[in-house]
Amino acid sequence: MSGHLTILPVLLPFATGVLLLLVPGRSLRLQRAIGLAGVLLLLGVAAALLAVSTQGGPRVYHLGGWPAPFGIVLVLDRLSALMLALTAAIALFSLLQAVQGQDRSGPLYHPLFQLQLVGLNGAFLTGDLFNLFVFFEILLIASYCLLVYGSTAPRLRAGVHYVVLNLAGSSLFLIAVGTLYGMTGTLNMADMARKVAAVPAADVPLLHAAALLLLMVFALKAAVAPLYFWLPSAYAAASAPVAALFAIMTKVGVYAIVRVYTLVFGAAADPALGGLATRWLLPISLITILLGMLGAVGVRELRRMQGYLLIGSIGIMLAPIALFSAGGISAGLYYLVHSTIVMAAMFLLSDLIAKQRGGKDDLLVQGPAVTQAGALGLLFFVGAIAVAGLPPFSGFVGKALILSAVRPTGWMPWIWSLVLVSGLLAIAALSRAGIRIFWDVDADDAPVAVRWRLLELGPTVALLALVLGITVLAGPITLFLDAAAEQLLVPGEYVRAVLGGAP
Amino acid sequence: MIEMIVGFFMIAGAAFALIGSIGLARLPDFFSRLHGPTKSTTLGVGSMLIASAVHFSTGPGTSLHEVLVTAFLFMTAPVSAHLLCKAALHLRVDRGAAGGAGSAG
Amino acid sequence: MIELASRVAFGMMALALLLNLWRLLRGPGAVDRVVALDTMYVNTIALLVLLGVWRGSPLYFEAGLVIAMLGFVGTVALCRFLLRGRIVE
Amino acid sequence: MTLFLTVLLPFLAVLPPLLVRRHGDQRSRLAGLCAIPTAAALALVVAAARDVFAGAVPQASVAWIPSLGLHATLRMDGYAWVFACLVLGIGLLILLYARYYLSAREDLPRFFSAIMLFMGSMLGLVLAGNIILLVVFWELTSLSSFLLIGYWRHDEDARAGARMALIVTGVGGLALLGGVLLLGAIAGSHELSAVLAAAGSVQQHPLYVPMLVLVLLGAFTKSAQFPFHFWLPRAMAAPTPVSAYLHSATMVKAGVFLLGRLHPVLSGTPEWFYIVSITGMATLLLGAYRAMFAHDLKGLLAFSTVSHLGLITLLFGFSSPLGAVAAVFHIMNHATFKASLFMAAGIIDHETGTRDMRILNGLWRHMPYTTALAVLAAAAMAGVPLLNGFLSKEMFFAESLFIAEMRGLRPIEPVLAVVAGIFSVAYSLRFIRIFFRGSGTGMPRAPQEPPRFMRIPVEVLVLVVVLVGILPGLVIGPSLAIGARAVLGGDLPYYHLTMWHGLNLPLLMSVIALAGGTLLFLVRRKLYAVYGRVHPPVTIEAGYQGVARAASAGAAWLTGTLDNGSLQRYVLLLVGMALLAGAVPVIGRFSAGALPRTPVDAVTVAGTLMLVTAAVATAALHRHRLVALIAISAVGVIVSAGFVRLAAPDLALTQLLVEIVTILLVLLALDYLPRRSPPDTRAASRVRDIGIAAAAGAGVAALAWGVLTRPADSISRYFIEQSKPAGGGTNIVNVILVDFRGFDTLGEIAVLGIAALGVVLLLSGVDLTASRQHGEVARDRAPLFLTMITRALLPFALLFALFLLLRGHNLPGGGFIAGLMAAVALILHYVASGTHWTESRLRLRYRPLIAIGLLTALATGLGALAFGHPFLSATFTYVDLPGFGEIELATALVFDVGVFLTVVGAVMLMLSRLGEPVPESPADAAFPTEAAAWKP
Amino acid sequence: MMRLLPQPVISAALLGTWLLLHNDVSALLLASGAALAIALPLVTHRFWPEYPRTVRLLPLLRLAAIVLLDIVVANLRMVVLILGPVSRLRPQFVVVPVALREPFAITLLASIISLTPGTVSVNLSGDRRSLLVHDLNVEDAEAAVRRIRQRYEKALMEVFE
Amino acid sequence: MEALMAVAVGALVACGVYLLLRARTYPVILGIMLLGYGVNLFLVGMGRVGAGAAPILTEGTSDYVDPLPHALVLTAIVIGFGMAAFIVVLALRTRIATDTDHVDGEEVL
Ligand code: NA
Ligand code: NA
Repeated sequence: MSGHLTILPVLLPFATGVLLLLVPGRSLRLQRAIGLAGVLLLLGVAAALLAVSTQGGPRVYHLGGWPAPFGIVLVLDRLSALMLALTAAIALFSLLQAVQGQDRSGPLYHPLFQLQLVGLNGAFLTGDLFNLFVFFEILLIASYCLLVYGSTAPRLRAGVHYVVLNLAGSSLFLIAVGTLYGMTGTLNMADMARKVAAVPAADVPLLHAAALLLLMVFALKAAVAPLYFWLPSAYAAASAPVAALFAIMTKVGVYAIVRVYTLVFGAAADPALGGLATRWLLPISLITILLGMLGAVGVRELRRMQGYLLIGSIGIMLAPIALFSAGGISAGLYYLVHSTIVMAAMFLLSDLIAKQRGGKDDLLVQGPAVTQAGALGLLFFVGAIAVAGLPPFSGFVGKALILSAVRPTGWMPWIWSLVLVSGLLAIAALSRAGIRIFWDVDADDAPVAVRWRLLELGPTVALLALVLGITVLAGPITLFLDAAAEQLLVPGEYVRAVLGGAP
Repeated sequence: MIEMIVGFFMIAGAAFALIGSIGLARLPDFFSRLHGPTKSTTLGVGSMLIASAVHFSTGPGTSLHEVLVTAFLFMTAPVSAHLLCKAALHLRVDRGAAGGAGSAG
Repeated sequence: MIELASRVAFGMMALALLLNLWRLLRGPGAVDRVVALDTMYVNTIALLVLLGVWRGSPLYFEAGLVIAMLGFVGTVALCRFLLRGRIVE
Repeated sequence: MTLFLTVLLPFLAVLPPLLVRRHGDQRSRLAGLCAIPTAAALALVVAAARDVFAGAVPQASVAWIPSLGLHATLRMDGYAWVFACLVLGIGLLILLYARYYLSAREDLPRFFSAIMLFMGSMLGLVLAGNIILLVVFWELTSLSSFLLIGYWRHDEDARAGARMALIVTGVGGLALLGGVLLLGAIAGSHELSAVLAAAGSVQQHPLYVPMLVLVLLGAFTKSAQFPFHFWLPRAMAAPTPVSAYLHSATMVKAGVFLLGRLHPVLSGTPEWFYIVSITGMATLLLGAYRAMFAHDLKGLLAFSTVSHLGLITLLFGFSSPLGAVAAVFHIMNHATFKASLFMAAGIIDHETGTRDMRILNGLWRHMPYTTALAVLAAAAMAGVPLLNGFLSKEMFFAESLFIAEMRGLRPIEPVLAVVAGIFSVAYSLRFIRIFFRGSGTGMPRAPQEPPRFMRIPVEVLVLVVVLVGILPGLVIGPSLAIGARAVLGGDLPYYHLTMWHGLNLPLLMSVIALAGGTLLFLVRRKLYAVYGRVHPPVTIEAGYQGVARAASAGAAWLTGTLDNGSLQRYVLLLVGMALLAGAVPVIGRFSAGALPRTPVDAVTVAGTLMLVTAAVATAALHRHRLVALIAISAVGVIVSAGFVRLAAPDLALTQLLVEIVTILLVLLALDYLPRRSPPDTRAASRVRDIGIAAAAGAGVAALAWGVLTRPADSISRYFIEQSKPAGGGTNIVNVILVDFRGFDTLGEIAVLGIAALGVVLLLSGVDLTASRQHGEVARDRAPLFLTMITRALLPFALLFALFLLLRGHNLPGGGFIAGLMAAVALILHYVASGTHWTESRLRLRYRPLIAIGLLTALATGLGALAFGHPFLSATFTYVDLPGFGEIELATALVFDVGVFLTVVGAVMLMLSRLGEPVPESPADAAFPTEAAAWKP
Repeated sequence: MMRLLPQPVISAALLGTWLLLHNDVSALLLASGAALAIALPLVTHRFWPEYPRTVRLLPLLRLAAIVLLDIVVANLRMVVLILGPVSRLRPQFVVVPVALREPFAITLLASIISLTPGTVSVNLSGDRRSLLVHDLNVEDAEAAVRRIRQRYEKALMEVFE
Repeated sequence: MEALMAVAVGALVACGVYLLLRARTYPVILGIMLLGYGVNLFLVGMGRVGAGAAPILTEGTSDYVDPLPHALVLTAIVIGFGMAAFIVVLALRTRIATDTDHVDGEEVL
């Protein structure tokens, strides 16, 4: 069975999801139990894969037994293992929150949740560009459903934007993949890497265009400027557990950027192709930092603010990644892990807070005292520190890693300025929010009678504990990430693992 | 000889289709225009199918599956025509209601 | 012989389809457009069969059969929409 | 490890206060709870004195993030020891003081928790042996300061002050982070000991100046140096114990602590000299000047603190050994007298109910003992002999003369130093005056001596002030020596700690300052009038406020303008970016390929023409929705025919069927949508959109042209060769779909299934009948001919579907096509005979059908695992059935059956849901909501 | 027998269709076709409750021949009408009384009318007793109605009633 | 032929994009569909459009068109259909919930 471990992250939620479709909707408890069991198992599988990924080179799974590049392959390397583990962890806490009651505002929550995981995990594993498209579509359609879950007007409104933009993005994806297939005659990314490296000069402009179109697709998913506008409304409208799960969704875009532009359009490619991601991605990610953080300062609702902070954090992680140096990728990935966890926590927390503010909800205005101001305030304080990149939490570590990773490059002044300014803006935004919510209390506004049980705070607390965990364990984690980055920057190993034979 | 037959039916089929389409294009009112397509449906497609059946029946084996197209087209085409008539009647009876979008052009 | 005949036939089919499209765009009423669309479907059957004969390939036959069997569904639905405002009740 | 324990101890008391049960008067309990670890930590520090005084530097280190050079290293040299004593010693006194200062009704756990968080952070800061770790603690002190300033959260000033302090010091901390990262990178290590040893290489480095600026930004913001001083007076909204502890004795000292800490490695360059000393001088003067005019008791003390911090900065800026000694000395002295002054101010506020110096009067009558203490401390602040402030100020005067001499005898420094001294004396006198003027009436409350134990901290500090002033060599000498030695990183300069140095220039300066100060005090009323007129209308603080407000408003404007909620804008951006991405690499470099062009024929030309026309018609007529639907259906037919032209029979079949279902779907929806779109509001945007769209079309066309004209070489040859021998089918496309790339297909049917679930989800709980548009409708619901033909057709359509399914592996067809076929045939019954009629006969539950379909496909794939093959490995065999001949059995067919079932289930589910508001089966009904809070 | 073969004519047609779809005849096809011809109506007969009780095959074949012949003839006549001057057309609605009672038979009648170029079944009255027909070129309305009734309706009666 | 193909694809994409930029859900849906046709044709074209038999193995034929794009397009059609179904229903559901079919869920003038 261990030989098939690589495919389990796809099969397990798939089977669980389909099984859940057969469970009558009435037996919600059974659905919850099955769903949670599935995610727990998935977490175990992901942990095992994480361990496996550190042993030797990439592991390749030939679907249908067909040799690459003809069949579809799954490839497990450190990066994909990391993403799988992160996904499973976020999924667990999101689901734990959802089963507190938000899964009952409509049918089918649990199967959709599992199928969402299928899409995510498949995207992280596949070694085939068209198959990546297919998994993107799975995760998108599932995310459409989860986003509009409950069908409230704001969710539907946000849903229309999200769906239309992503459908346009999918068309773009197909055009890009089609062009790449037309030019290289293959879909397997490792094979494509070889073909791209050997492409005649006359074909470079077209490939270049295709590569950039693909970058735009990934940028849209990653919510990078100027393509992030779908995000704040979508995440603000989504139910909290869904928004928390979505914290991983933008990372699919980031992942795809890292994967494709190290492997296919990496150092081995024509110089015009090899450096294109840096040329485009760096300025864009810097603008993303600025606009995201300014957005956080400018908005008047807590949930939207988290959305903007998330956008800013995407810029922060992409800026070092865009250098495609080992240190940059490693630092960017650390920030990715940090941002995903802490933003998931903040989405959950924002909802917990807003629901204790009655009609004021998440509006950043004077309102009633938050019913459990002590506990929620403490959690908010911790989360805000982490988000803003202040010590002692992982945001600080991540920013420090980024700053020191980009130091030897000419981009340093820009990246440093923006990363540091992002901290200022985040502090400004979050302190304003915290003060408005927890300190600026209208004594005439009666507190609402909503009190959270410990269980309902649990996932948030656990996610913040995880933030602490990745801070304390930053040493081993950065070692792992350094190795992951090295692995990414030597794509020959990946190519050999997939295609076999000499490079 | 076979080729002649095939060629003849090909052209006949296309001609009937064309004539039907001309009828659809040039006749003055809806109900009159509706008669055009029946030509395409019947002899247009029919002749073409004969051409096909003859063509694919040369050599080993015979080809008769063309009959199916005719059979099913004969089942379904009148239903289309019938519903179109009903719709036309309806729209003419009360313009502006359900026909609001319909009368646009 | 077949080559020549098919050329002529193709030309006539093309013209027929163009005329259908003309009626589809010209209207004037919705029903006129629907008739045009319906006729296009039917003429497409003829075109597919013609193409099959010309290429000597039976592979396109089923496409024609699909239209013959289910091509009217679109027309039915459109008419029903015009008649009743909704197609399923 | 003792070091770790020392730092850990205060942190241990962070959470317990929050967990203490809240009833009764908790003050003693909480203060005691916090005092225990504080005292223990202090004991540990004191116990370390022997080693430290002997010149040892205890150090402990644990690896944390090696790749970052961040280790949890603690290190206690003399400088750190001195500060640790200050932090813990004054901390202990503050705890005692706060026990009496705070009211029992307040939210005390929060206060004590934050105080202990601060204490631990500050202790960590001073003991940090790794400069990144130092930043960690640095920012933690800012955060705890934020919590403490905003402790009285109902007070608008407290909230604003807290936020301002956090932003200013927090930003400084970020700059500092940048600075120390650079410093560490230059020095080759972030370990303090290594950094301190790398002075030479650091100062030569091209990045020295940026690094210095970043580090100094951190230090200056923290220590409220000009032009970042304004946050400190605002921080006075905090409870007085906080002001005494954080905002005079310790936290604000972190900046100057850092100047001293990095003195060996950073100082001595012209950049250091000018930036640090000018900043220090400006702050010194500004603070003193502003203190002169403050009417709030704590405000006066705050500006005085600013001024004294400027003094210390200036001393470090001098870069001279003696300057450093003086700086360290003044840090210690200021901490003691200023903390005691704040405590006294707190007592006064506490007792009288006001801090307004215009109201306070005659306090000595009611609280003579407190008056004595306060006056002594204020005298130290003024630099009166016999008190510690005099000594360090004397050193400062001496050093200013020395520096002036070094720089060529232009006495700028000494003159300015004396000016500052004059102001300092004057504002100290203003402070003292409140005790003695007037009769002690007219204040909100009649004051009396505070509780006994509240005075003890003041007494202790004032005792130190006096003892140091009289017996400096004995009391403070050794501590100063070890502290200063660490700052200098080597030998101490010669200095003599004594009250009396004989008649010299510094003494003269002191005398001038005292006399001048007294004079200034006497003419203060005239100065107030002048001040009122000349005080700049735009202060730095107002500038900060203005910038902050503008930034906030600007951010809100920018965000609102960019993110205006308009999808059209977002799509435009996406298309625009794609255009850019597609065009930039190609423009000027585009070349068509060498592939010989394929000849065209009349039908293809006509077809293309029709396609273009129909597409344009769809776009042009989109406002007439039904017409646009008919036009787009024509596009669909033409595309299907196009697939035939391109020799893609499977695609043609699929497209035709999808087309039919799509018409049904859109018509179903159109019932609930307006039949027409309103006109576009602006012609200009329509023209722009046409331009963008044309460009996009041209771009894709060019891309297509570029690829189409190039020779191809693809992996497809393998599929053509292996389809039959390895895949067991002659329909290569189908073999690819169910075998070579079956994983894609599994994903694809999953998408379809999920989409159907999404439709269920969207339509659950909505009453479609209520929402549909009502118009005049024809009476005939189920036209006879339609129903008859539909019913007669069904078995044949299903037979055809099965035919296509079974042969799909070898000829055009397959699960998807067959599934659509069957679904359309069934849906037709919904159209012809109605939902009720159909569903009473068709007892299919679509959702389980989807599940079974997906499971079938999944199980087919999993079957291979049992035989040790990878997921989705297919197999086939030929069986000879006697009398019937050879037939092929392939697992691919089972997989395709899964596809078939999923497609039927999904399509039926979607379309049937849209048709009629079927009474929801309990399974699909929304669950009753338990908690009202979860209501969306 | 009825249980196994609820709609025998359909079953026969299905078998025929199966063979035609494959465009081939073999033992395997006959067997599988027979199986499907039995199985499918078992599933689908519920959807056709008004399945005609009696269907006489010989009259049916005769009718089919007549109709096919008429279609060819009518087509040729129509060529002149469509391509000729529009002003010569005399389109008219005519009402055809319907004596048939079997719903499927009425449907077939209407279909035959529509399939014959020149006439289209427009509407069936609510009581199913008269059929509105549009005739592209009417010279004698009564003759047209008579022709339909005698040539098709009678034949249909023989088949179904 | 290559040029015709490019023109067809370009026209479909252009019309699709134009409709995608409209303010009402219905034209946007049509735009997505047109875009889908364009993209699918584009993908088929990536196997080139020269002569070649349909990719069904037949005795005596060796020159087949590239089958892989056909498989990809089939997948794309199915996915596109699922997506279209979803957005159609989303559009009508949003109309019901917000009382407008403006893509922004509120009447913007
Ligand atoms: Na959200
Ligand atoms: Na996200």
